[in-house]
Order: sequence, then C-alpha cells, then structure tokens
Amino acid sequence: SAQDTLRCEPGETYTMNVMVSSHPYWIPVYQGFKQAAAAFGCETTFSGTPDYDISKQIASFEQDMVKQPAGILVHPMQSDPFIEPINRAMESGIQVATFAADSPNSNRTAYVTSDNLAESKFAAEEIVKQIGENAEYAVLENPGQSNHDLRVTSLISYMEDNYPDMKLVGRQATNQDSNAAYRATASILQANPNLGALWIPEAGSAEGAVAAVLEADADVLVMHADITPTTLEHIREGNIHMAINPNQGVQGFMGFMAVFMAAHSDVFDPFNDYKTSGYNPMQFPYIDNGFSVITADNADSFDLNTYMEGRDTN
Amino acid sequence: MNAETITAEGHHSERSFLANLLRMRETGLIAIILVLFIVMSFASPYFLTWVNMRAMTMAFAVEGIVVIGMTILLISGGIDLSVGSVTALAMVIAGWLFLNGVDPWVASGIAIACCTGVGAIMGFFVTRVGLHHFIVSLAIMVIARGICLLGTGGRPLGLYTLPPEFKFIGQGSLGPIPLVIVIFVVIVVAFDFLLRRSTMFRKVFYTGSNERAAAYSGIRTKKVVFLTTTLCSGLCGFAGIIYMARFGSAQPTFGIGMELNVIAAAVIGGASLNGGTGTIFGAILGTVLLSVVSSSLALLDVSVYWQDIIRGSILLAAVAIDHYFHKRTR
Amino acid sequence: MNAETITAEGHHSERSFLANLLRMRETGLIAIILVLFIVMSFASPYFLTWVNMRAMTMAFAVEGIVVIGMTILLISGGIDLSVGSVTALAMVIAGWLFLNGVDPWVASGIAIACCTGVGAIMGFFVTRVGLHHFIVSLAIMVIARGICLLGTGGRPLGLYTLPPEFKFIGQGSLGPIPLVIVIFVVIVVAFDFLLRRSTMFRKVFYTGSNERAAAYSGIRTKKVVFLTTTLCSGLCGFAGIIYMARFGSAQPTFGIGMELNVIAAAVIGGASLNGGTGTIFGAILGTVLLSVVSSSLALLDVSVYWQDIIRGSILLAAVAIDHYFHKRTR
Amino acid sequence: MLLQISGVSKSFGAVHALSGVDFGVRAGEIHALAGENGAGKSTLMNIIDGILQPDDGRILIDGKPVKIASPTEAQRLGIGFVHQEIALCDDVSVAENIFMSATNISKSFLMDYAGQRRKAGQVLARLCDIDPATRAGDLSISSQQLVEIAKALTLDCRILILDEPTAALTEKEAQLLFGIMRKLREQGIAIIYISHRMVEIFDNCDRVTVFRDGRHIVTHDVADIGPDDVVNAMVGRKIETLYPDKLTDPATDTLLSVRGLGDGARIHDVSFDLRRGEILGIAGLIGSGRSEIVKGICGLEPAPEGEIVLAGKTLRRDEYRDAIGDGMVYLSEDRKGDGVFLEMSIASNISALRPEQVAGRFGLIDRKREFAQAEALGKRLNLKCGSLWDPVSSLSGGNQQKVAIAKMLSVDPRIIFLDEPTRGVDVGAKAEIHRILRQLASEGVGIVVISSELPELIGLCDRALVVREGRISGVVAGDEMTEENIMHLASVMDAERVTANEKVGQ
Ligand SMILES: Nc1ncnc2c1ncn2[C@@H]1O[C@H](COP(=O)(O)OP(=O)(O)OP(=O)(O)O)[C@@H](O)[C@H]1O
Ligand SMILES: Nc1ncnc2c1ncn2[C@@H]1O[C@H](COP(=O)(O)OP(=O)(O)OP(=O)(O)O)[C@@H](O)[C@H]1O
Ligand SMILES: [Mg+2]
Ligand SMILES: [Mg+2]
Repeated sequence: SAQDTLRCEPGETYTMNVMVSSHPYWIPVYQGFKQAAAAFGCETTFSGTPDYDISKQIASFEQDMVKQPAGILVHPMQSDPFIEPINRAMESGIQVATFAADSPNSNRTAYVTSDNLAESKFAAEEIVKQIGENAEYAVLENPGQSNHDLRVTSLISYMEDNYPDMKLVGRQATNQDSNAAYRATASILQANPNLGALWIPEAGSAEGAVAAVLEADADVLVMHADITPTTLEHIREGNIHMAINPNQGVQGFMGFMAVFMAAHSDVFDPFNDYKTSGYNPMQFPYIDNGFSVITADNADSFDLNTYMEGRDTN
Repeated sequence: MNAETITAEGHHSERSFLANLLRMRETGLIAIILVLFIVMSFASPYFLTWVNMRAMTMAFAVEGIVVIGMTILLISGGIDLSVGSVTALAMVIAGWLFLNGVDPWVASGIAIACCTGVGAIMGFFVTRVGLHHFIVSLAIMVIARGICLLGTGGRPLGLYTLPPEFKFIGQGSLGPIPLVIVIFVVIVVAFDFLLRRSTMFRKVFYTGSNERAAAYSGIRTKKVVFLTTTLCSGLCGFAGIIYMARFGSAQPTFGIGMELNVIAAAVIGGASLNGGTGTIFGAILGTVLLSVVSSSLALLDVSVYWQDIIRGSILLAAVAIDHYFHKRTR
Repeated sequence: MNAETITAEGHHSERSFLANLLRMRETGLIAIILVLFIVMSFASPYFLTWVNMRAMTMAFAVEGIVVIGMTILLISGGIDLSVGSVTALAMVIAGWLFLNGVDPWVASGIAIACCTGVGAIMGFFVTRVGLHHFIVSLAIMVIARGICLLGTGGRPLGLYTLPPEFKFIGQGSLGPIPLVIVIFVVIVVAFDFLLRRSTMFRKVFYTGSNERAAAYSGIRTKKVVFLTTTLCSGLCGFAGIIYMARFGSAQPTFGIGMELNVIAAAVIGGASLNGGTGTIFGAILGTVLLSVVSSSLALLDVSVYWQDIIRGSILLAAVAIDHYFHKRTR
Repeated sequence: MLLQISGVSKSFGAVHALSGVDFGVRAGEIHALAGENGAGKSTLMNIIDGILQPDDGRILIDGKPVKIASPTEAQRLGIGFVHQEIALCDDVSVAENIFMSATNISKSFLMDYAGQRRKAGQVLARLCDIDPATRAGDLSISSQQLVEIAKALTLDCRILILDEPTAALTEKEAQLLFGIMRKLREQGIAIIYISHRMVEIFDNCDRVTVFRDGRHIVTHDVADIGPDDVVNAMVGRKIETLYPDKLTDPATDTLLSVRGLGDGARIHDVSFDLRRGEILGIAGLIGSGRSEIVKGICGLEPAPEGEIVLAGKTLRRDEYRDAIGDGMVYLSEDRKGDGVFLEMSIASNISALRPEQVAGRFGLIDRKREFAQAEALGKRLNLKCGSLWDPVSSLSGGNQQKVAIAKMLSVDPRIIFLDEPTRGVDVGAKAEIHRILRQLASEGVGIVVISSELPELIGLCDRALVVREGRISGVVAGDEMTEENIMHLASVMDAERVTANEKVGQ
C-alpha cells in the first residue's frame, strides 16, 4: 500500500550537502530536513565543505555519491559546475534536489527556496509605509553572493518602478563584516543627514550598522534579512524595525520531501510522458518556503539558541 | 672622503627640526594622509566634521590594538595570520563563560588569558620546534576558528544581557570622546614610547635585525620571539573583549581576513617583513590611511565594484611613494 | 668534513637507493601520507575506491598547478597572495570575451596573457620600485578581485554554451583518466624535472638563496624574480581557464582564501618562506596531504565544527614531523 | 695598461668615498692596493665590477672606454672579483656555488652536476680539502672564504680582484693562494690584491698603490720602497710600533682556569690557565677547533665536559648570558653573520650587549647617553663614519669590525675572547687595537686572541696555545714563539693526512 511504500527501508539515508558548512543558516534547515526524515523512518547525514570553495564542494558531493544514499539535497555553490555531478548522481540512481541556490540546467527534480523578490518587495512596501514615498534610503550589500545581491537589486528596482520619488543615497559593500558595516554606515549617515531607511540583506552587517546608527543618534529605520541573537535583541529594543527571515525549517522539510518523494516516485503515475521520456515523475520546478517577519512582538520565537536547546546539530 | 671621524653630533644639534621631520620614517605617510584629508574635505562637506572623525576613529581603534601587536611581532621577525581567529576566540570564550554565569570581568580575564595561551603555543612551535611563524600561525588560525565554531555551534552568541558597566568599555564616552578611542590612544602612546625607549623592547629590534648577532650579544632571542608572539595574541584577546562590549555579541566568524588588513597597515607604516624595523606610530598611520580611504569611498558613495580597485591602487601607491620618500631621505 | 650533504643533485650519487630515499626531503611527507591512507582505508570502505580517488585528485589537480607557480616563486624568495583573485580574473576575462562573441580558445589565450601581464605588473613593483612581494601581491589581490566584480557586476557568468571541445579540457577523459589529471601530471613532471635539472631554473635557487651572491655571479636576479612572479600569475591564469572549462562558468568570487592553502601546501612540501629551497614534488605532496585530510574528514562525516580543529592540527603536526625528520637526516 | 681608471668619483650622500681617483693595472702584474679602512678600496673595486656606478670619471680597458653596468658586464669583460664580504648561496652545494657564473652563461639546457662536482674538486684540491658536495652554509667562515677564492679561480678572467682574501685564512692557505696568484701572473693575468698585511704585499706583489681618504696617493714598484713608506702614505704619519711592549714580569695569579673542556665531538680535554695581565693567543689551522673552544667556554655552544673557574669561582655555563654576566665576552669571527646588526644604527649596535647601561630610570634608553657611549668608544677605536645614527651597513668593512669591538668594550668586561679581532682592519687601527688590548690587559682584563695571522699572534701575545684537531697540542711562550714552532705544533698530523688525501686524489 501507499503507506508502506512511503517509508524508508532500514539504512535508507538522505544527505544534505552545503558549502561553508559551519554557517548557522544551515542549522534550522537541517533540523527541518531531519524532522521530515524522522517522520518517514529515514536516516540523514549532513555533509559539505567548510570552505568557500567550489572544487571542494564538488569533491564532497562526489564523496556523498560514493556512499550511495537514496537522495541528496544540495545547496550548489554555483549552478553550472554542478550540472555534470548532479546528472551523474541522478544516473547512478541518487535523487537530487537543490535548495536556496539552484542548478536549473541539471536534471535535479526540485528546487526549494525563499522568494528573495517577495522578501524585498515586502521590505520595500514596509519602508514606504513607515517613512513615506518621498524619502531617502540606503542599502548595504555583499557583492558576489547571489541571494544577497538579489535582495538588494530587486528592492532597488522595485522602488524605482513603484516609488520613483524614493531616493537611493548610499550603496556600500560590507561583505557580512560588522566592522566594515559600522564604518560604511557611519559614512552614509554623515553624507546623508536626511537618510530615512537602511536595507541590509544579511544580519552580520546589520549588527555593525545598528551600532553606527545608535552612536550617531540618527532616526533611521533599519531593516534586514536573516537574524542573529544580537539583531534579534535590537528588534526587541526597537533599534531595528524588523527583520525578514526565510522559513529555513520549511526549506529543509520540503527539501527532504522533494528528494524523498523523488526516490519513492513509484507511488505516482501522473498524466504525462515520463515513462517514454525517462525522467522522474516527481518534479517540482520551484517550491517557495516562504518567509517570516520578525518584529518586537514575535521576537521570542526566533532565538536560535533557545530553539536548539535539547536538539542535536548533526 | 671628507667624513670626519665622528661627526656624529649631528642628530641632536645642528640639524633643524624641519630637517629632522623630513628624515623621519613616517613623513611620507603623513604627507599622503594630509593630501587625502585636503582632497576629501573639498570633495565632501561632511568629511571634516567631528562626528565623521569620531566614526572613522571608532572604525579602526580596536583593530589598531591588533596592529600594535602585529607590528611588534613583525619587528622581532615574526608574523601572525591567526589574529582574526584569536580575536574571535576571545569574544567566544568570554561570551560563552558569561552566558554560563561567570562574571563578565572574570570571563574577559579568562578569555584574554586563553588567547595569550594560544600565543604561547605558537611561540612554542616557533622557538622550540623551529617552525616558521607563517605556517604555525596559519594552522592556529584554522584551529582557533574551529574552536570558535565548536564553542558556539556556529551560532553568534547574543550578549545583550551584559551589564551596562561592562558595555561601557565599548560603548561609553568620557565627555565627548568615546572610551574606546581613549583606550586606543593610551595603548598606542604607551607602546610607541616603550618601543622607542625601553631596553626591553630594544631587544626586539636586535632580535629581528639579526637573530644570530643578538644571540651573540647575550639576548635570549627565543624568549624575545616567544614573548612578542604571545603579546600579539594577548592584544588580540584584549581587542576581542572590546569588540564584544561594543557590539554586544560574540560572532564565531568575526575577523576573517583581518590579518591581511593588519599586516598591510603595519607594512605601510614602515614595518619590514624581514624584521628589525618598524614603529608603532607608523603602523597606526598605516591603519589610519587604510581606514580613511575606506571611509572616504563610502562617504563619496563610490560604486562598490570600483571600491576594491581604488583601495588596492591606493595601497600600492602609498607604499611606493613612502618607499621612494624613505629611500631619498636616507 | 666528510659529511656529504644532500643537495638537489644528491639524488643520483653512489649511495644506495634506500639510503637516498631516507635522506630525501620528501620522505617524512610520504610517510605521513601513507599512514593516512592506511588509516583511512580501514576507517572507511569508500576511501580506497576508484571514484573516491578520482574525486580527491580532481579536487586538487587544478589548484596543484597554482601550487607549482607558488613554489617556484617561493624558491626565488617571493610570495604571492593574489593567486586566488588572478585565477578568478582569468575565468572572468575569458568568460566575458566568450559571451561577447570571441572564440573560446582565443578568449582563453587573451585571459592567460592578461594574467601574465598582472604578474608582470607585480614583478615591476617588486624589482623596479623595490617593494616587498607580500604587500604588492596583497594590493593586486584586492584590485584583481575588484576587476572581477566590475566585469561581471558581481554575478557569475553562465558559460554552458561553451563548445564541447573546449569543455573537454575540463570535463573530458582519456580512457578512464580525466584530462584534467593528465594535464596536471604532465605539468608537475615537467616542472619538477626542469627545476631539478635545468640551468635556467637553478638560477631561481641561487637568487632565492642569496640574492647578492647570485648578482655577483652575473645572474640578473631582478629578471629572475620578475620572471618567477610572472610565471606564477601565468599559471594561475592557466588554472583559471581549466576551472572555467570544468565548471562551465566564471565566478567573480572564485578562489577567495586560496593563497593560504597554496602557500601551506608549498611550505609543507619543503619550500622555505625565506627562499632558496623547495621542490615541486614536495609541494605536490603537500597539496595531496591537505586534500586527503579534507576529503577524509568529509568522508568520515566528522562534525564540521571539529573539521577545522583537526585540519589545523594535522597541518601543524605534518610540518613539525617533517621538520624533525629533515633535521635528523641532514 | 690593461685597466685604466681615470678621475673616478663616488659619493654616498655626504660621504665622498672616492674623489677623482686614477689607477692603472698592467697585464701580468700583481698590483697591491693599500689604504686605511674606509679609504675607498672596496668602493673602487665595486665600481670596476659594475656593482656600483661612478658619479664621475672613466674606465678604460685596453685603452678603450667601457661602461660597466653590472657584474654580468664585468664578467664579459673578463673581470673576476673575490669580495671582501663572503657572499655564497647557503642552500646549494659548494660545487654549484663555484660554478654559478658558468651556470649563468651556460648554453647547455641541463645541469651537469657530476661534471661540476668533479671540476670543483680539482680546483678546491689546489687550496684545501673541502668536499664539493657540501652545502655551502655548513662550512666555517674560513672554508667559505676558500670557496670564494676557488670560485674566482674558475672564471676565465683577465683581471682578477682579490679584496682581502686572506683576512680569514691561516698562513698555509694563504701561501697556497700566493702560489696560484704567481702562476696566474705568468699567464698574463692582472691581479689587484687588497690587503692590510704589509708582509703579504711585499712578498708577493709587483707594484703597490696607496689610497687615503678616497684619493690616490702614490703608486710605486714594490722593489723601490719599504713597508714603512706604504704605511706612512696610508695614514699620513709614521706608525711607531705595530705591537706594544710585552709583559715583562708575568704575574702568577690565575684569572681564568679551564679544565678538561670538551663537547664529545669536536673538542677534547682542553685545559689552560689565563694569568692576570697577559694576552693569551690561540693558534691553529683552519677547522682545528679554535673557535669552538672559545665558544664552548662562553656557553655559545654546548661543551658539557669540564669546568671553568673565573677568579676562583666555578661558572655555570648554560648560556652566553651567564658568561656576559660574569664579565666574559666573545667577539665573533663572522662579523656579518653574528657580529653586527647591519640595518641598525652604529650607536645602538655598540650598546647592544647591555642596553641597560645607557638607560636611565625605568629602563628607558637615554639617547644622549647612548650617543655619548658610542662617541667615546668610536673615538678610542678611531672609527670613521658619517653619523653615529647611520646604519652599520654604510661603513667600510674595517670600520664595521671596529663597531663590533666597541660593542665588546662597552660592558667593561673581565675577560675578552677575540676571534680574529683585526680581520680587515688597517695597520693604523690595528696598532691602535693592539695598544688598547695591551692597556686593558695591564688593567687586569683577561685577553684571549685567536688569530690566523701568525706575526700578529707572535707580536701581540705573551703566550700562545696551539690547537690541533680540537686538542691543545702545545703552548709556546717567549723565544719559542716562532712561526716554525707554531706551524709544527699545529700541523704535524695534519700534514700526514693531507699527503694521504692527495694520494687518494691521484
Ligand atoms: N653603501 C654605502 N652607503 C654609505 N656609505 C658607504 C657605503 N659604502 C661605503 N661607504 C663609505 O665609503 C667609504 C669607503 O668605503 P670602502 O668600503 O670602499 O672602504 P675600504 O677602503 O674598502 O675599507 P676597508 O679596508 O675597511 O674595507 C667609507 O667611508 C664608507 O663608510
Ligand atoms: N655547525 C657545524 N656543524 C658541523 N661542523 C662544524 C660546525 N661548525 C664548525 N664545524 C667544523 O668544526 C671544525 C672546527 O671549527 P672551528 O670554526 O672551531 O675551527 P677554527 O679552528 O676556529 O677554524 P676557523 O675558524 O679558522 O675555520 C671545523 O672542521 C668546522 O668545519
Ligand atoms: Mg673594503
Ligand atoms: Mg674560527
């Protein structure tokens, strides 16, 4: 029966593969992945490379393949280099789905991600709601990291398209370094006494930016994406207006579902050509894991350290 | 050859103040910074404001403490790639202890002691085992980062519950001047003076200039190198604590890439990578230069993609000009 | 004074093969790697599989080409922090040209030439202006990264439209062996031979060992340093092209932090940071060691937070053991 | 005239090292160049070799003006140069060092290690027995000097410059070198020979030129003048006595007593006494272990066997610091390697042994006192320099040596061990140093001098120990202190070994 089919065989393992594996972003994702796996009696492993190095991540992906897991949920550091390894894995019977970054030209069965455009659209609307549509704003950024880039560029173009009177007065690269963010924000504040809002695509820079805003005693609306304990506290205290956090748990949970379902696709016989064309019938071109808005009111639910109490990172 | 025997009274007496200034190691650098200040004060009306100066100083003050340690280590002939990790280690250790109920002052003391211990381990591998500073500190950089990650589970520690009198170190002001800047200036002046004048630090120069000749002068060169290595890590620990008080958090990933910035500042300021030369004053000027450039680019809202190119070029130009200046006046 | 010391040529003297092997610079390293292999093949059934070996080799083969350039540069007394940026620069230039309609082979040629030019600029600042390699290459590292970001707007260039015969360089196989590995082995063998035996590369050793002595013997030491600097950047460019062919994309942020890995590999393999010593064979062994350690930790599912600590410790242990070995046998 | 220099000038900042110098060398002559320290000899040679460029003046070879831009150029013109300061590549073999120039211009693509080693062996055999496969950095200073000479001999040159080649050599090697020089002269090669040893000049050279203060003073045939004239031209005054009077009535109380010193490897069972007021010499061949013995006493190198008693107190000898604390200092033979801090100022070099001495309260260095100390000692040693704050690297070789000696004197030591103290020092200063040593001795300071220059040893010392293969093979004093006796004690066994080696070599 279907219920028996949708359970793991003993020893059936699913792997989640990432780059910069020590980054805290992966922690709730992997928790979601594990929780989903537990529900189906599956085993999981967490792998990848601690380095920001594509060769090493590919090597670790290939090593995962050596162990023949049932499926791999991968965060490909770059899309194209992963085409060949992902396809090879698929050919050897390992189902692969991507999350948070995609390899669209590969044969992966699914892609789970946050909608960065929706995030920045929400942020833009919130900024306009708070400071009006005739104001100055600035952004910090982290060039080269695609999701951060997207959060910044899409917010700017959304503003240009919908609120042409909003003026972008500062745009600084801070590369997730709180001290660099402190320096950049201090300068932006100097150069633009009428600055109304600051949009930051990640939390590391937000920590430094808030310090600068507080020091300059400036009345600037700070909003950022992702969350750290420190920015959370700033939200509680009202120094940061709000943060937008992707639903990492959903990302991991749905990521697991995607690979698991692909590995158990025999339960499914859809109305299409999969049999003759030979692809996996369980295809999800795009799953949006949604995002949460963190404000002073709900901040208590977003303390990762509290969440992780009694849970195992691996 | 008309050089009279011992004409050397020169330095104190005949030469004028200006001539002395021109011969100083740091003159070229001061000139570059001045030019930058003048250009910037025309380019941006906000540049020469008290608030901007304060913000710029705050941005390099704590890193400046690490630069001091690095400069002394460079003079003794060493180098330390682990400064960023060790700074983060201090934050993580102190933060972790604090969250586990230890008094923040005690926790900070323990953290600084641990960092000093890390320096001692490096010193051991360099002086006793005989390995090169570069490779030892590279390994320690990786290990210390690992400990940071292990201790925090990779997650930043939120330390907003730190008592206000502790946060005062990083966030408070004495009158209009932030305490951080006061601490920084005191440390700079103290170390600059010591390095120029004390017999103890003179041995650092001897050791870095020619280790064998120093040993043949009865200096325990290994001890000197051991101590400078330890001092550098200890100062990193101290800097880490100030960062923690300032940002109210402990980030395990703090300070990645800091080492290159710090070494660049020291070298711009005249420290030689071969040991034997360098001044604290110069190194701080190097820090100021790098920091002013970054702040100015931000103030002028230069495109992010151009910033790296401009920063790199200014770095190159600064050392080249300084080198030229120095060669000419010597 | 009858102690015959092993110098580079010592390998083919009268002494027995075994005795020679024991005295070789690389013996300690080979022993460490062997032990690691034996331990790992017991610890993981997947370790000694063809697929795993291939994956491990692929992971370091291209970086190994950069290691060769760095080793030669280190021997001549230099160092290069810009290798990662310059590798990325090659990818970006070639990728950009290709996307703008240039034939990929021509584009690659231009990219390699540009990287060689970057090396020439560094060489100029080092030999003509008289700056230190460390600081020049640091500045170039920042500038080259800026150019990469500027050229791509910070976004990776997708190059899956590269013609298959071009991709073959990075993705094809000769029989069971990937072409990348073949290229790598050929380059290693060629440079190892040249460095040991050719008169041209001996001058690199002389220059690095004592620049003055070499200059007094009529060697154009500046030219030597200029050429090794240029060669290193050129090899980075070549590596960048292979990466591009392999990954079918050009990433402006590629190779951040690569320099430390590459220098560590060369130093583990016996290259001195003071110049004058080093072998290609040793440096490649160093690369193998670092790579095998990384792969093994991943294969054993060691917690990421422990991986750094273990990697750092093994790095430290490897140089210490090697140093001890080498001191004893000399 | 094979080589003609006319009107060459060179300044370093305010220092005029050479002012309008004329100088010529003929093919087939050995031309001595003499002058005080800092007279500009090495500077001129560096100009001839293309290392420095003249500010003014011309260089003619075979009557044709040439511009020598680099050592490579000089090599092409047939100029070979043995530098005053040793410059070898420590990391490579002796053979490779010797053939470095050849490698540089070699047309062949691959190195011929075996051939180089064979040929290097042949060249070295004329001078000493050094294995050409040895790493150059593992050799003692004197052996390195021999390698430098061998290196120059392999050059196919028409003009050979030897800048104080014998400063670190003993009589035996020096004589071998002179033999070679004479052979080269017969082949029509011009040799410029720089030395502060008058005997060498008068025994081996054809003509002599004297420089003073960067100017050419005279050139004479050696046959026409005597050593006194040369010295007179050099220093502009007469040197009364090169060596001060010796001790007339030796005291009997012992200052330092060494018993059974040994390190189990290179030195064995060394025992001797140093009496108050005497100057004790140590003689021996290269590599006999003279330096090792003295370093062992000072704790600079481990010598666990035996004991050392200084004024009745047995010393602990863990490190050199202890020795300094006890008032024993050692002047190294390797000036550049472990004598001076080249990039640091003269004043801070002189205060290096005990910076506390020039410090005021809280251990803070008082620049005035540091300066005064350097000034006083510099005057005493007749140091020639621009400013005392200039780096030591700006000094001539002999003046660097004076800085090293001043450093020793700065701590008012009880015992001074000097390893080749007058290496590279000119006659005037040498006499001055001798006078100072004698004066110190008479003030009760113990003086031990290692010197490879036997006339100096005999002229200066009251007694001399002779060392052979790490053991004391004899003590000579008074009339017994002759070159023959010392050489005999130093080399009986060695001579046998050398002949044996030569047989094997053939
Ligand atoms: N690089 C330099 N910078 C400054 N002054 C220098 C430099 N080289 C040499 N001099 C000065 O030039 C003068 C001549 O030096 P030189 O080395 O030619 O003397 P020398 O005759 O060889 O003496 P010695 O017998 O001691 O070797 C000295 O006063 C020395 O201080
Ligand atoms: N570090 C070393 N390792 C191996 N052998 C050494 C070392 N140092 C010196 N020796 C050798 O020990 C012997 C004694 O050297 P030492 O320098 O004491 O001789 P010396 O009598 O002072 O002669 P000189 O200084 O004129 O060479 C020499 O054969 C020398 O080559
Ligand atoms: Mg000289
Ligand atoms: Mg000796």
